[in-house]
Amino acid sequence: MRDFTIPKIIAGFAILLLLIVFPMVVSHSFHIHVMILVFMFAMLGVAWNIMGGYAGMFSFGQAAFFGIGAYTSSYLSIAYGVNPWIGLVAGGCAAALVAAAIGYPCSNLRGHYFAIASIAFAEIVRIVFNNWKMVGAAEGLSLPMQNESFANFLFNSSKLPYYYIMLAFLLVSLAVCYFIATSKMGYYFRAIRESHKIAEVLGVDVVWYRLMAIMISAFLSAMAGTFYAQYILYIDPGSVMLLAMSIQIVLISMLGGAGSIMGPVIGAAILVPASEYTRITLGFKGTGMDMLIYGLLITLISMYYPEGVWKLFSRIGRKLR
Amino acid sequence: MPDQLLQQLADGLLIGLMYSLIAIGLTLIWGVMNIVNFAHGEFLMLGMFTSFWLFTLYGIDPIFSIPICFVLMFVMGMLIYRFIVSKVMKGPMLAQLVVTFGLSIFIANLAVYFWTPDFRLLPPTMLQGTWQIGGVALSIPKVAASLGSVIASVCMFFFLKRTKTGKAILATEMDREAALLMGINTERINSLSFGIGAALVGVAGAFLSTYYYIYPQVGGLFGTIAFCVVALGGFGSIEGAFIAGILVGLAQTLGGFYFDPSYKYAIVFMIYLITIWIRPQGLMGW
Amino acid sequence: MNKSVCLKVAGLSKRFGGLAANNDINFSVEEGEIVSVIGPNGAGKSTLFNCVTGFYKPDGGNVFFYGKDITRMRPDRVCKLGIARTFQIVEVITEMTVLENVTTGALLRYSRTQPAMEKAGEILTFTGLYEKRDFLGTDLTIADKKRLEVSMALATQPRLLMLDEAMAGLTKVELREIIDLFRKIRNNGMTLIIVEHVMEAVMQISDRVVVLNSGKKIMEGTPKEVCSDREVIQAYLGEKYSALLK
Amino acid sequence: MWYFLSDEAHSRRRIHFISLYGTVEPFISKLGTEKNMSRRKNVMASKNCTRVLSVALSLLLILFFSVSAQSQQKVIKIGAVYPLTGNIASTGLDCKRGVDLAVDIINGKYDLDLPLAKSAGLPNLGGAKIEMVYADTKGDPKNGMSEAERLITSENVVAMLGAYQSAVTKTASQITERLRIPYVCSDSSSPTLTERGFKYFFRVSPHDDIFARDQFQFLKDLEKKTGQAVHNIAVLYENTEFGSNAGKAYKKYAAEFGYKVVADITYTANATDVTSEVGKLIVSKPDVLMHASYITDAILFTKTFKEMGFQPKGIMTMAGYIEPGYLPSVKADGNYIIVRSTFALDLAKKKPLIGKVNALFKKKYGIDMSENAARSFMAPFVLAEAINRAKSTAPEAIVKALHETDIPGSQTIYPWKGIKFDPQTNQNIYARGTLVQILNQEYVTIWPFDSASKPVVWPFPAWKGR
Repeated sequence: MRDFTIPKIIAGFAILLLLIVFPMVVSHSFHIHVMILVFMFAMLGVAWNIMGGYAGMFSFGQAAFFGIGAYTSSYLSIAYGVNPWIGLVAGGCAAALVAAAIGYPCSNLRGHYFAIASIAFAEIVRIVFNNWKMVGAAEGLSLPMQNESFANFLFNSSKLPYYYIMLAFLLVSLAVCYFIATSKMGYYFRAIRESHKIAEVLGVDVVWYRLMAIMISAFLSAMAGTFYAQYILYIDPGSVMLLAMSIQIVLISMLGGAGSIMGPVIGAAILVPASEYTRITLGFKGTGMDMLIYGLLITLISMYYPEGVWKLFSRIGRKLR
Repeated sequence: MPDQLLQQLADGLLIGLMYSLIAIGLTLIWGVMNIVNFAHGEFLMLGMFTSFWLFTLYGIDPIFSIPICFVLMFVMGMLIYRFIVSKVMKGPMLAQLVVTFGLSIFIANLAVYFWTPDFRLLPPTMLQGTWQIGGVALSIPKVAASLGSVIASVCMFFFLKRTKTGKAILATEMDREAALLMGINTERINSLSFGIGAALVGVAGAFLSTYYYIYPQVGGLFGTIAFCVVALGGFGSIEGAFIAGILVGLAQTLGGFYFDPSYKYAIVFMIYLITIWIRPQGLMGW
Repeated sequence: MNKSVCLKVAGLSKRFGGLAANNDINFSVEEGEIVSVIGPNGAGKSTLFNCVTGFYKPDGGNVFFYGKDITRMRPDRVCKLGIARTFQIVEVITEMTVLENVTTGALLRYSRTQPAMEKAGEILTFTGLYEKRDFLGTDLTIADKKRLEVSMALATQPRLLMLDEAMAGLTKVELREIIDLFRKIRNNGMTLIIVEHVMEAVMQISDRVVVLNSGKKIMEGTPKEVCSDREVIQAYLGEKYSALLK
Repeated sequence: MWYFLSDEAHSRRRIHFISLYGTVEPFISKLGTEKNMSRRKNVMASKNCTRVLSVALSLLLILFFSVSAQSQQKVIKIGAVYPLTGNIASTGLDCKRGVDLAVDIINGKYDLDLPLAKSAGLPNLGGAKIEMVYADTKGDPKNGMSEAERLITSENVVAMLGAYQSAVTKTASQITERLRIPYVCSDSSSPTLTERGFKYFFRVSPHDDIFARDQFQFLKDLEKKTGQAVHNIAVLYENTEFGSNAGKAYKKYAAEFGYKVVADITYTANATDVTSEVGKLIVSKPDVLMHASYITDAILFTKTFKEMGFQPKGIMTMAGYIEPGYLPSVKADGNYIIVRSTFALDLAKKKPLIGKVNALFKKKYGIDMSENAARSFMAPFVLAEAINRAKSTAPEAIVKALHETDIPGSQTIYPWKGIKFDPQTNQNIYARGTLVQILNQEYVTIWPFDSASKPVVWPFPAWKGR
């Protein structure tokens, strides 16, 4: 899978440099907020891609792992004063455990069946958290405004630290995805995506690798959840575990190009700003115009660019070469 | 206490049959084209609005507007298939899943744009009031809806099993290539099934509008539950969807009454997951 | 017995509802041998394959591989032990290149992709597909796909290779090539079990032939013995014709 | 710089589409010049290319960016966040109507006994006009936060109001507290909002705790006046931020006033069917039902109560039952249900101001003023009056003025003594709820008895009788 030729690496670093410089140049904190959302959804897209794009497990319940990550770290820091960075890891493990609990029974489900099962699973998690008094049920949890510091993973004077942390998280998940894609696991995931039969004949323990796919994906999604909790300082089931968020994550990966490393990042870079800015310019008239355009955009893209934008670039790239 | 049990069973059956009516259309589309129609909830909403406008503008009672709903939604379903869904059939599975999501967001917000997000409810129509049968109160519109559901299921069952086109649909459902070899124009079958599927859920919408409030986002939860009913019943099987609908309705009311109302839908989804774990192809699927 | 028994099938039976696809089948295969399994359609050949490789759970009897009981084992474990197989309807990974397909197979024995890829390269040169290594699975002809499937099986470095109608639908030239390939594989010390309908290929290449008919083993022996056996001819050509042959 | 004037007929506000040319150009040329500093010769060439590039870029981005670069010195911008799309959109739009009417009255000259009604704009600030900048939260706390931040940092509003949903107000007010911008809320009723010790957050309307206490106070007054005692209470609420807080308040005051809670039921909001909940209610045989829900479930429960013949002595409710969409949907089935409210049209007999304001509302929107619109109506007045008194838009000055706010009850459209904020919690101490009963499809004030326009119909007549 040696598609990383030299020009691509240079382009990658150039973009990275631009991203690092961006917040210093643009002063409006709203644009930084949008970029943070882009990074967060890109990370969620990459996490989904490991499971959906590579292993062919189309999960429509990613928000459940995101929510579990957010709730675990928040609850630990509120009730037991656990440092959010430890909460981050705890949240990841909790989400991975829950992922295994649901992954195992659904290990033989494929395609649509798996998608619907993941929706049902995520709805159960949302309903349970919605009624679980210990974690604030429907009222949600608000994190106390402790003193600002990197150790507490809390900054309220400016968004810059959040921006760079989220960028770092995204790079970590891209590294994990790259490592998986080019390693034994990546090959086995793609064999499983093709068909369980072929994978089994080649000696792949399908159940184990599917579990690995869903657990890694859950861990990374939970990390993004913890970041969200530390960034927004208030979480409730309605904002971190909704089916609409899971769908947006799937759209991002599909629009960008499922099954490619950079696909979800491109998808997030297009979809998140589009929905944020259309909401500002058209949203406040209350005619739902922005969502109308959003829905139309999704339908047209899945009709005309089903493999996603990234594959489009690489196909053009291949033609030029 | 016992009459409450009867009441819950009755209402469970009534809401269950409504789920069946919604699910039959979905299972047809899913079975024939192996496409999950995530816009099914929005089709339901369109059916409700159609019967609402037919009543408020032309004074046609929802019961009489059902055939009109059927035809209108049938045509809409065919159009949607031809211009949108057919383009995605050959694409990757992910695109098939996502295109109907885009459609559902588009349709819901089109309704918001034209009919404002306000809540509407049909004033008491010809069918209203409740029957008191031995301590059990049955609301007449719900009973009518259940009858409609039974009739629709029976008609669909015989249509598929007895008529020529019905058999063609079943053949396409089982093996598309074989059906092609047998000279079945699968493209026509696809648009036909999409049309019938949309029409059926349009009829469900017409019945539902007699006792439930109408607003653009009403399709959401009904749609999600319909997916579980279809997957529980087994894809493409009308009888499966019918039985699974009733099971889900009963699980919801009894679970809510005896266990805890706020976990109502969690129970429904849990039953679905357990069944799928034991029998991945659902109750009646192959 | 100078050579150890590679595979022993003892009393294997498998029913699908009323139909006894396999009924009390016994036979064994020595190391380094080529055994063919022949019989009319529906004789239970593929079922036998699937029971041995764990895709079906047999209803009765046992399967031993070098003495180890693998009757109830999952397909991927069976493959790890050293039994590789191909399918009647050829199955390759369409979204991967030929090289990647074979590398996936090789990864069973390696932890890192680099050595696995080198091994895959060797196997592709051995099976003559090296020039087409960058082709996508979908862009291959049937013959190449079958050859790719065999290469993927070989990549898992098995000790027993089971081929399910690997020669069906090939032209004369392709047939000869694939027979040479099988002979080359056998000379490397591999044991082969072939399910086949193409009689002249079976007769040329196999050391012993097992004949199945409606789930039962009706005959076992060298190709010459099997050809002249009345019951085999009757099974294939039906009573009317076999009477003419007398 | 371009001004792109939108010609939307009904929206008087101009939408400022400012070409990003202004902000992007330096960004690009600075980059350009830095790189080519050493090679003086082709700096000119790169200058032209960056100019062409930035024009193209700004034309592309004009669709996406709406940054109002320059505010007229005569306009005071106030931010407002409401759920203008999504499930609660109809209620969000209703609040917006109330706020828009208030701003019209402040900016224009109206012969109304309301603060700053008679003068055009804010006299102490040279007649400066109030301009509302709206943002759509879609009912999501995340959007509430990001929109609040956007309005403050890029639209540079001097104060904020809104949100209707308590969860969204909670996150939005976290931002205004951090950026030290006053936030006057008059439509979110969760008690926790004013218990966080925020310095910049003020609430005009009563919160659910007060409403709950009022409902039990009504039961006590009813017992004293008519001798009809009540013992068992059933508490029913949806599992949302609003619902669970209201439920807690109900249970707290039920114990305080000595009533027995026979049923404590939470249910999933926006349900497809509520027969199991009503079944549980029937089995618990309560004298009075206390129900807190938004409009969708209010409609569904009303119909199911009728269907299953649920027959308590009284049904007392919150929120959903007084939203504008409720009565037109349920019509006669809503009769005799008691709802907490801060505004009722029938008070116009005792307070002509209400009638006049409602007439203005009807002229502008064609429908009567609803309770939501009325609740949101007051916030702009409180803010404008405070800014006017502070003679400046500096946040600290506005907050000081808000602490000294003392608007008499006569200058409000509510049956309160007035508006004065508690120094610690910034909650309006005079805010009290009233109880209205739906009598032949109209909201009629029935409690407190002294300001009631009709005696309460108690107990709840049988469904069949109607």
